[in-house]
Amino acid sequence: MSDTPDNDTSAPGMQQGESLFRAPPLAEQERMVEAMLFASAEPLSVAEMEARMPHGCDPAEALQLLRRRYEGRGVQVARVGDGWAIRTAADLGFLMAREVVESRRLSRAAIETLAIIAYHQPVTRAEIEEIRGVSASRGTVDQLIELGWVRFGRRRMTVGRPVTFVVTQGFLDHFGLENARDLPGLKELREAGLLDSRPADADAPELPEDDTGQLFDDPSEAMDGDEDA
Amino acid sequence: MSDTPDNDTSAPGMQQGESLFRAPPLAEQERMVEAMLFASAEPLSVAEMEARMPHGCDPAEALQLLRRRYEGRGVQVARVGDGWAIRTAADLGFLMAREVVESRRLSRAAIETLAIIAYHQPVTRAEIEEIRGVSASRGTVDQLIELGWVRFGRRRMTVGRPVTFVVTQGFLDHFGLENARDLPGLKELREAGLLDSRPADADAPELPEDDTGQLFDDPSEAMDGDEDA
Amino acid sequence: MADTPVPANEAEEWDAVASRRAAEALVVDVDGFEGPLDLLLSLARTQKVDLRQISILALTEQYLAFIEEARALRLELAADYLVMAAWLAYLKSRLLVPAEVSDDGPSAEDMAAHLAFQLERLAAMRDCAAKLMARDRLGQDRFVRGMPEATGTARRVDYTASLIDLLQAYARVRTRDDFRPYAMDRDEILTLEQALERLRPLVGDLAEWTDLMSFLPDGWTMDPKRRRTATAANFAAALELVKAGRLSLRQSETFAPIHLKRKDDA
Repeated sequence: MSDTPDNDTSAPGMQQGESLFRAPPLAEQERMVEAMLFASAEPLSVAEMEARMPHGCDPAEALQLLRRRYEGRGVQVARVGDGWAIRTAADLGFLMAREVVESRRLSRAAIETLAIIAYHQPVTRAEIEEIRGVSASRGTVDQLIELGWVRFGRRRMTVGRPVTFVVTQGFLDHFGLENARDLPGLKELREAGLLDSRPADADAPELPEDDTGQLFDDPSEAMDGDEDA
Repeated sequence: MSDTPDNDTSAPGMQQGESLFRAPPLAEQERMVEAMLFASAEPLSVAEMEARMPHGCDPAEALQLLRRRYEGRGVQVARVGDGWAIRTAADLGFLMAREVVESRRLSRAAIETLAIIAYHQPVTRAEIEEIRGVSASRGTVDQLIELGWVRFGRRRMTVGRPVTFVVTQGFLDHFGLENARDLPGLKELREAGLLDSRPADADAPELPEDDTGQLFDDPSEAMDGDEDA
Repeated sequence: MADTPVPANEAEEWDAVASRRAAEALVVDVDGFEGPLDLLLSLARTQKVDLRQISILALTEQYLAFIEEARALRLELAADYLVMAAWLAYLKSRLLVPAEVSDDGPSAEDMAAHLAFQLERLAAMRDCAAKLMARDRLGQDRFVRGMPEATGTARRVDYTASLIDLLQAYARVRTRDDFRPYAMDRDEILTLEQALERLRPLVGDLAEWTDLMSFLPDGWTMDPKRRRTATAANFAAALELVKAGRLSLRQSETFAPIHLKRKDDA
């Protein structure tokens, strides 16, 4: 790559005034091919690469160099149909196993339940239902547990000793939180514009936040403890 | 790390499975790291890589080798906060016209807010507003969170316990920073005192850390204790 | 609000024509300013000096003149511009009048210095923002792998949700009631009879002191209204049971938790 300077002499006009200038050195062309193959979402043909590169480049030759460079490496330059692509070396496929995931969005019921657990943990099923105003289907919490975002907490020491639910480290990791206590309160959500503001909303009494305090035995537990004083 | 083999020679009679085999040679580990980084669009942490590799591997060491190997090439091994990723060299961006992600144009307010969060993190909404001299418009921070550049940090341990904002690994990745300390001009700004809030703020009552512990105690746990006694 | 007319002596000190022209250019733009600090910073730049050497007094004049002009043109100014004008007018008067001895608050010089600091800090953040945006950005100058490898054997479904989804879901749930039309909800009240009926069979095996609050029925502990009525009903029911000689009550001090126990000698 030490020959990049050569290149620079011709650089100012490279993009536009193409044909006036010499083609970049082969090593530089190899870099280009490498970058293109890496970033492209599809295999690239030599013609496609040539069309993108400065005038006078010979991607076919650069490709041969690159191909040789990657011989025996963890990835290979491979022919795919008419084009070329970078692929994992066949013997290292076992490292990729976890890469295969299909993303699906959580249902509304699930995300609401998850939010309630995050904000009110440890929380019992009855409390979740009370807050949501709908009876939670057993499957919803189960799904969250299966996802590794929710786990059982201690049993609540009230009559019937109901199980409680809490969020997991996996939950915190997924949502980029250090601690569930760092989740913003309703007032902060509103200030951040995250609350759907229906007309009545702006003047709605700030009750809900204070009240979260009540949910916990100790008022200082409130997420927005400041208002309790 | 070259002493790992020594280590293993003394281990013929060790536990089971894995440890019977010595870790693959470093060159082989380098291939593995290479393959994993190529395969993933997201940065991978050393721990994630180690978890996928055979027992006894040291991806950190292999990463250093790999990073040197790719110096000056068309793609680079980049450090992104806690993670590592392969990204194309910035000077070859012109080849990738087709890959350009048309990002939503950020408002001036959003860009400024982002800079303030990056340089002052962890920072509260009130502090952002103080610096900009305007109440932050709704949706600004929200937009930055949605872009994956900003997340919630720990609550500030001052009166009111406001939520704070910090920048993410996605932010570092996007702007090509190894970590938040590499922000351009950060040191100069700090020396010029421009990252301080007003001097008076320095004596703002900071609640002792212990205090927070109290707040976060789980009441049901406390109750448990009582009952068990 | 502000002491309005541009005072004679200082105003002479800077070129009236040039400043007027600058002010006009700004007036046209008034919507483009993001608040008074932004406006002040723009005005400060017209002084063509390092922000550290800025004359706050001159800046104050500039700002007040700008506000005057905007008013003359009947431009609508947001309240915070006027608040700033009032504050600057006050600052100006303090800067012009020799310092009074008795004052407890920050001196005029401190206030001016802090304003200068704020301007410098805002300017610095603007520079940083520009530098940040000028970096080689992902998706524009640097690119990620276009074909992340997904050679699939073990296919796994990964449910995703963003933090924003989570926050919005919570806000939705918690504010649902705010929008409900008002109605008298009888089922929001736990009656003494209900509480008594529930409590009576439970106290029989109550050998240990137990917090009254732990007897709130499921579904009556979260919503504060329900919690309140359930607490009251339970307390009243407990008193009834004490009267009937089945229960003892204990409270260590005012507002401390109330504990119940089976009356052993019954």
